[in-house]
Amino acid sequence: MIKIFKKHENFIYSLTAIVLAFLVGSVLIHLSGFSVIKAYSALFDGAFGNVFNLTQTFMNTIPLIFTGLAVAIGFKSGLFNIGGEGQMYLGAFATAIAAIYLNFLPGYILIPLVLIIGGLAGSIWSFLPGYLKAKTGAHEVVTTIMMNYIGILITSYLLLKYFKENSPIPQTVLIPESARLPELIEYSRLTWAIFIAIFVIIIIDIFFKRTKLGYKIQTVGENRSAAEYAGINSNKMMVLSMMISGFVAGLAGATIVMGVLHRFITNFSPGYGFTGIAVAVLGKNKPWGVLFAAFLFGALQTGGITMQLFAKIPMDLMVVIQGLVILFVAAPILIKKLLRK
Amino acid sequence: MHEILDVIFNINTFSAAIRISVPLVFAAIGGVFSERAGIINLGLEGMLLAGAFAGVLGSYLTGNPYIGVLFAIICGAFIGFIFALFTIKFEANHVVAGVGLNILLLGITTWLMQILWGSRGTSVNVTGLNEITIPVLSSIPVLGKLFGSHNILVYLMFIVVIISWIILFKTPFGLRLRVIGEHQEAADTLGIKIRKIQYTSLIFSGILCGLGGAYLSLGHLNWFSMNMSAGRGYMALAANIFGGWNPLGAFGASYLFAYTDALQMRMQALNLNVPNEIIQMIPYILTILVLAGAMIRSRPPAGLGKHYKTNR
Amino acid sequence: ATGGLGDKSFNDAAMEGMKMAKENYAIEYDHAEPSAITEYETYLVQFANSKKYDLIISIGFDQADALTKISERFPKQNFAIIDMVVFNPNVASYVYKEQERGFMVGYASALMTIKTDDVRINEDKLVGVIGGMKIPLIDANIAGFMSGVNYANNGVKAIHSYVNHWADPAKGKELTLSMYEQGADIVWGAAGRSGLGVINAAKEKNFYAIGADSDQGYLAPENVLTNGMKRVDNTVSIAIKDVIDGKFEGKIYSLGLKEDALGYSINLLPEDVIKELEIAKEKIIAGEIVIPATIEEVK
Amino acid sequence: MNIIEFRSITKKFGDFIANDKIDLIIKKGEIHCLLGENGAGKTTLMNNLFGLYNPEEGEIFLREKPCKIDNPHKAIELGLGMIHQHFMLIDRLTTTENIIAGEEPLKNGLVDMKKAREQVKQISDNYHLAVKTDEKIENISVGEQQRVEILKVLYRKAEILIFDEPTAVLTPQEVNDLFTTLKELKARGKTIIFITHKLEETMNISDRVTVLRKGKVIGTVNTCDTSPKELARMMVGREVLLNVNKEKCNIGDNVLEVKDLSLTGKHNNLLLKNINISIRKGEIVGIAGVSGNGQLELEECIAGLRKVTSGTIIMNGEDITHIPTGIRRKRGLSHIPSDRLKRGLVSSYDLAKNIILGNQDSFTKNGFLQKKDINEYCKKVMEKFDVRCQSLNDTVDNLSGGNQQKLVIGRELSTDPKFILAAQPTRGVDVGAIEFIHNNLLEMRKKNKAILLISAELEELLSLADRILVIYEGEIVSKKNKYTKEELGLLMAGKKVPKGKMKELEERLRND
Ligand SMILES: Nc1ncnc2c1ncn2[C@@H]1O[C@H](COP(=O)(O)OP(=O)(O)OP(=O)(O)O)[C@@H](O)[C@H]1O
Ligand SMILES: Nc1ncnc2c1ncn2[C@@H]1O[C@H](COP(=O)(O)OP(=O)(O)OP(=O)(O)O)[C@@H](O)[C@H]1O
Ligand SMILES: [Mg+2]
Ligand SMILES: [Mg+2]
Repeated sequence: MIKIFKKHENFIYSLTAIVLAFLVGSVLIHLSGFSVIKAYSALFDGAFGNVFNLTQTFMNTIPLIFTGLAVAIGFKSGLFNIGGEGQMYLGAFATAIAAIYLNFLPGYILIPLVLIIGGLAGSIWSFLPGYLKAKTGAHEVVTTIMMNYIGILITSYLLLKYFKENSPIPQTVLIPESARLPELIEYSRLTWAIFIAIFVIIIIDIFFKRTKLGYKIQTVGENRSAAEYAGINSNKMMVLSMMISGFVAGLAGATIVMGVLHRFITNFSPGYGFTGIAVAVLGKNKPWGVLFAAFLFGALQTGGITMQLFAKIPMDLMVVIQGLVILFVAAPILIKKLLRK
Repeated sequence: MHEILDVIFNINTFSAAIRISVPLVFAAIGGVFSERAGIINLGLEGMLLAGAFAGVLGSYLTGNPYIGVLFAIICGAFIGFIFALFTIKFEANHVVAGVGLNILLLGITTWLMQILWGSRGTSVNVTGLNEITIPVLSSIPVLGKLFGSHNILVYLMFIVVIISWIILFKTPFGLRLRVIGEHQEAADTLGIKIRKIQYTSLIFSGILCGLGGAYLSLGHLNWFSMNMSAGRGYMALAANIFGGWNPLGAFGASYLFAYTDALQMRMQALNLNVPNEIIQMIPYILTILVLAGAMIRSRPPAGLGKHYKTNR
Repeated sequence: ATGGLGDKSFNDAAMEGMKMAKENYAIEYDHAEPSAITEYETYLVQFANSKKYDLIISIGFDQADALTKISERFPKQNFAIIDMVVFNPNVASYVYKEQERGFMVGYASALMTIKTDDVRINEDKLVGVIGGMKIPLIDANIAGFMSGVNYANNGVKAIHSYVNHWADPAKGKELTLSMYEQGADIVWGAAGRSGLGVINAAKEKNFYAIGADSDQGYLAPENVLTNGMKRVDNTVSIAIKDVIDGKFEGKIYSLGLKEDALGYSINLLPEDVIKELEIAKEKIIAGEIVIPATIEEVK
Repeated sequence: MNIIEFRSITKKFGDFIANDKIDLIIKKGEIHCLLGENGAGKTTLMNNLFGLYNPEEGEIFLREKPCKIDNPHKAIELGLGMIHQHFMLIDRLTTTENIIAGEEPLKNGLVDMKKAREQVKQISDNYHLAVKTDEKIENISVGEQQRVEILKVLYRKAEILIFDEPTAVLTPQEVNDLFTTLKELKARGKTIIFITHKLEETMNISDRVTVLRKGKVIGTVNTCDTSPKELARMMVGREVLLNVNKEKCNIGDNVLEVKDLSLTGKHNNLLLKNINISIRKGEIVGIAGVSGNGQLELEECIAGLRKVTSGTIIMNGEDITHIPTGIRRKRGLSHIPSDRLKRGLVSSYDLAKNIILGNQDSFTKNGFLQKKDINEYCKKVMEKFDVRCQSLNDTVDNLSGGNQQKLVIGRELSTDPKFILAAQPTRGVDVGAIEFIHNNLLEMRKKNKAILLISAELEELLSLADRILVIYEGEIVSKKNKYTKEELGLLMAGKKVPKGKMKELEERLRND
C-alpha cells in the first residue's frame, strides 16, 4: 500500500488537488444559491455523459495538447515560450492558405503536407524570439508576447488584403474536402487530429527520452554551462527548441483549421496559447502529463457548457474551478499538509 | 511626412502616454518588487483585474471613489498575500501559481459581477476619480499640459516610481530585499528575516497592482468591464524585465510601450498609405528592436524562481 | 458574439429583444454565451438535441458555419441567424445593410461639426469613427460613415481607426481622445464593449459621441449626439413572433433603412439636421444614393 | 568557562543521521579545531549551532545557559558568527553592502552608506583585513572575499567565530595572514571554532581538536598531546599514506602546445598574457596559482569554452584554436572541470545520463541514444572508479561530493583521451578520495597520456607534477621542475624570491 502510494505520489497529490478545487468550487456554487449536486452532475454529464459529449471533450482537448506541448518543449531548453498564441495563428493561417491553393493534390498528400506547412509557419514565428535570445540575450518572455500581437495582426492583414472570402466575414473560403481531417464519429468534429496529437506526444516523449538531439536540448535547459562543457552548442539548441515548440503550436492551429473550422477565421482562438502554459506546468512539462492536463481542461470546458445550459450555473464558476485546480496542483506541499491531518 | 513628425513630437502624444502608462507602471513596479524577492510574477494580470474590480465595488458601495481605491489596495494586498502563501509557504511553481491566479481572478470577478450587477460584461457606472488641477504647475506651458491636471492615481504613480526606487536602493528593506532575490541562503545567514520581507514585498506588489487596476476602472473609466486588464499585466511583466528589474527602468519601459501605443493610435487616423495593421504593430515591433538592439543586458535576480528550504 | 453581453449595444440589444418577446408573447427562453468559435456547434447541438425549443437564434456572423451544419442535421428545427446568411430552408437569415446607418450618422456628423456655436463643437471640420477590429462588417459601417460625410460636401473630413479589441474600453477611450486631440469633435464608436470608452471620452471632454446599435443616449445625455441604430431587438422579437404566428420562413431578410431595422435616433440632433437626414434617407430607400460597403470604394 | 556545550545533539536528513548524539565542549577564548572527512557532519553541527538547522534531539548550552537557537538572527544576537564553507556573498553587491545587509547604519530611515563605509574601514584596519569598500564581490579575489566574510561577522560584534574550511581556497601566504588574524582575535578574547581537513593547519593553530567521523564524535584531544598521524587515523579509521608513489616515466612527443595565448576581458583588461605551455606524452605539467589569477580562463580557453584573443593552441600537431569544444573532445581532449556542479554534471540527471555528457555522440546510433550500451558502460565506469550509489537511476544531486567527483573523473579518464585537462581534481574531497584520484592520474601518466594539472593545492602539485608553472595575474611568472613549498607560495602570491633566500632554497632542494 505504502509502496504504491510512494510510486504514484505525485499523481495522488494532483488528484487530491483537483478534488480540493472542486470542494472549494462547491462552496462557491452553494453560496450563489445553486444546487451543488445538480451542478456537478451536469458538469460530469456534459463532459462524459454520452458519446457526443465525450467527443466534444476530446475536441476541446486537442488544441490544448498542442499548445501545452509547445510550452513544455520550450521549458525543456529553459525557455519560456508565451508565444504559442501567435505561433498558432500563423500555423492556422498558413494551413488554410496552403490547403486552398494546393487543392489539386490528393488528400493523402495534401493532409500531411498542409499539416507540415502549418507547423513550419509556427516554427518561423518562433524562430525570431529564439534567435534573439541566443544572439543578443533579448528575454524571450518579452519578445514572444510582442510576437503574439504582431502575429495576430499580420494574419488579419494578409487575410483581408489577399485571401478573404467574398462575404462580410473575416475568413478564408472553405478548404477543400481533401484537406479536411476525417471525422471519427459523424457530426462530432472529433477527427483524426486526436491521433495526430497522440502521435506527437509519443514523438516528443521519445525525442526527449531517447534521441541525442533531445538529450542535448534538455541538457541546455538543465545546465547551460554543463552543456557547453559537453560541446553542445547551446545557442543552436535554444533556437532549435523554440522552433520545435513553434512547430507544435503551429499544429494546434493547423488541426483546428483542418478538423474543426475548415477555414481560417480571425479571432478563432479563445486563448489556447495562454491556457497551454497552465496545461504544460500542470502536466509537469512531461508529454503524457500534458495529455492528462489538457484532458482535464477540455472536460471542464465542455462540461461547463451543459452546466451553464441546463443547470443555469454561470460558466464563470467553471473558470474559477479551473483556476483553483491549477493553484492547488501547483502546491503539493499544501496538499501534503492537508493529507497528513 | 511632417504629419507623422507632428504626432511624434506632439505634446498630446506624450500626455496621452502618461495616461496609458499608469496601469502598466504600477503593475510593472509590482513585478519589480515581486521578482526582487525572488518570486516570478505572472499573476500581475489577475491582480490588475482584481484591483479594477475592487475599486469599482468600493465606489459602488460607498459612492466614494477614494474608498474604492482603498478597496483596491486592500484587495491587492490580500491577493499579494495569497500569492506569497502559495509560492513561498506551499512552494508552488511560481509560473503555475501565477497562471492559476489569473484564471481564478478572471472567473471570480466575472462571477461576482453577475451576482452584484446581473451582467457578465459591464458593471453599473460608479463615481470615478476626479482630475485634480495643480494650480501653478498647470499654467506652465509644456509641463502644465503634461502634468498639470490628472487624477490622484497619476500623481501617485510618479511618487510610487520615486519612492520605490528609494526603497529598493536606499533603505535597509531594499538592501535586504536585493540580497534575498539574489541568494536566500546568504540572506538567512545574515540574520535577515527572509519570509517577513518576502511577504511584505509581495503584498506591496499586490497593492501596486491594485492601484493600477483602480486606475483602469476608476481613474480612466468609471465602471468595471469583464477582463478589462486585457493583457496589460503581461505587458507589465515585459516592462519589468525590459526595465532591468528596476523601478525607474520599469517606468521607462512602460512609458515606451504607452508612448508607442499613443503614437500608433494617432497615426491610424492620419489616413497614411500604410496598412492599418502595420501601424498597429508599431509598439510591438519597436519593443523587439529596442530590446535586441539596445544591448540592455541586465541579469535577472540570481535567485529568481527558486525555493529555499530551511532545515528548521 | 464579439464583445459579449454587457456591451450595452449589439449583444445586449439581442437580449433585449428576447425579453420583449417574453413580455409580449409570453414565451420562455434560455440563452448561452459561448466563449470560443469552436463551441458554437456544441451549443447548437445541445439546444437542438433537447427538442425543447421552437426557435434557436444565433447572434453574430461567426456562427454561420456552425449553423449551416447544424441546420442541415436538424431539418425540423427552426433557426435564425443575425448578421449572416445561411442558405437552408429552416434558417431565417437577417442581415443588415450596415453602410446605410453608417451613412446616416456620418452625414449627421458632417452637418453638425460646422455648427460652431455649440460648445461641444470646435472649429475643425473633422469627425471620426472607431471600429472594434478591422473586419468587413465594421468596415461597411465605416465606409457608410465616410460616404455620409462626403455626401454633405461641406469640407468636412472623416478619420477612422481601430481598437483591435472588442472589450477594452480603456483603449477605446484613449483612441477617442486621440481623435479629439486631432480635431474631431464627433466620434462614432462601432466597437462592442470598447465603444463604451468612446462615450466616456466624449462625456469627459464634452464633445459628441455617437452610439451604436441601441440607443446609448442614457450613458451621457449631453454628449451622445445620436446612435447608429441597429434594431437587433426588434429583429429578434419579430423572428420570434413569426414562429408563434406560424409565419416562419427560411429566407434571407436583408434589412436596412427601409425596414426601419437600421437608422439613427434623434437624441440631440437639431431639427434642420433631422430634416436633411430624412431627405437623404428617402433617397437611399429610393435607390438614388448608392453607398459602397468597403473603405477602398469610398476612397 | 564552557562557552558552548553541545549535549547529545542529533540531526537527521530523512533517514540519514548526519549528527549522532554529539557531545562537545568549547571553552572560552580557545581555538578549537573540528576535523573530519567529507560528510562527517562538521558543517551540519555548526549549522545547528548557528540556527540554520534545528536539531531533532539534544540541547545547546551557551555561556552555561540552555539556549534554543532557532534562527540565525537569534544566533547573531547571541554573539555567534559563522564564515561559511561556501561563501554567502552576493556577487552584484559591493563589499560594504554585503557586510552591512541586515544590520545597516541608518540616517533618516535610509541606509547611511558613508557611515557604513567608515565602520567597515575601521574594523578592517583594526584587524588588518584589507578590502576595497566599494568594489562588487564579482570583481574581487577569493582571498578578499573571505576577508569580507570575516568582516561580516566582526561587524556584527561576534564573540564566537566559526570558520568552516576557510583555508581551502587560500595560498600559503594568505593562510599565514589568516592565522595571524585568528591569533589576534583570540588575543582579544574571542572564541574560535575552526573546521578543516588539513592536519598541518590543525597542529599549527589550534588549542584543542575534536575529530568527527560518520556523524559521531571520535574524541577530543589537546593539540600539544597529539600528532598528524594519530589525527589521520582518528579521521579515517585506518592508516593513511600521506605520500604518493611516483614512478619514472618515458616522456614522448609534444601533445599540447599553447603559444602566446592572450585573453582580454569585457573591460579590455588582460586576463591572460602570452601564455606558453607545452606538454609531452607521459608528463604531468602543473599550473600553480591562487584562484582568480587566470587559471579558470586558461582552463576554459584550452577546453574551447572561451574564445582566445590571440595566440594558438595546438593538440597533436593540429591547430585547435578555433575548433569548438565538441570537436576537441573528439580529437582526444578530456576535461575534469574545476567546478563539477556548474560544468561537469547535470545534477538533475541520473548517473547514466551524466556518464555520456560530452560523449553523447559515441552512444548514438541513427540519432537515438543506445540505452543498453550506456547502462553497461556506466556500470563499468562506476565499478572501476568506485562511485558509490544506490542505483544507476539515482540523480547526481543525491551523491556525496566525493562520489560526484569520482563520477566526473571516471567519465573523463575512461574515454582513452590523448590529453587530460585536470582542473582542481580534488577540490573539497577527503583524504581517502584524494588518494584514489591521485593514483588514477598517475595511472594515466603511466599510460603515456599528457596531463595538465591546474591546482591550488601545493602538496598535490609537488607530489604529482613533473614540471610546475606558476601563474600570477594572468602571466606565467615561473617555470621549473622543482620547487619548495615556500618558494611556490611566494611566487603564487606574486612576490619575487629574494636573491639570498633563493640560494638557500636551492641548497635545501639539493639536500632533499
Ligand atoms: N540539507 C541536507 N539534506 C540532506 N543531507 C544533507 C544535507 N546537508 C548535509 N547532508 C548530509 O549530511 C552529511 C554531513 O554533511 P556535512 O556537510 O555536515 O559534512 P562535512 O563534515 O561538513 O563535510 P565536508 O568536509 O565535505 O564539508 C553528509 O552526508 C551530507 O551529504
Ligand atoms: N542532499 C542529499 N539528499 C539526500 N541524500 C543525500 C544528500 N546528500 C548526501 N546524501 C547521501 O548521504 C550519503 C553520505 O554522503 P556524504 O557526503 O557524507 O558522503 P561521504 O561519506 O562524505 O563521501 P565522499 O567522501 O565521497 O564525499 C550519500 O550516500 C548520499 O547519497
Ligand atoms: Mg560532503
Ligand atoms: Mg562542510
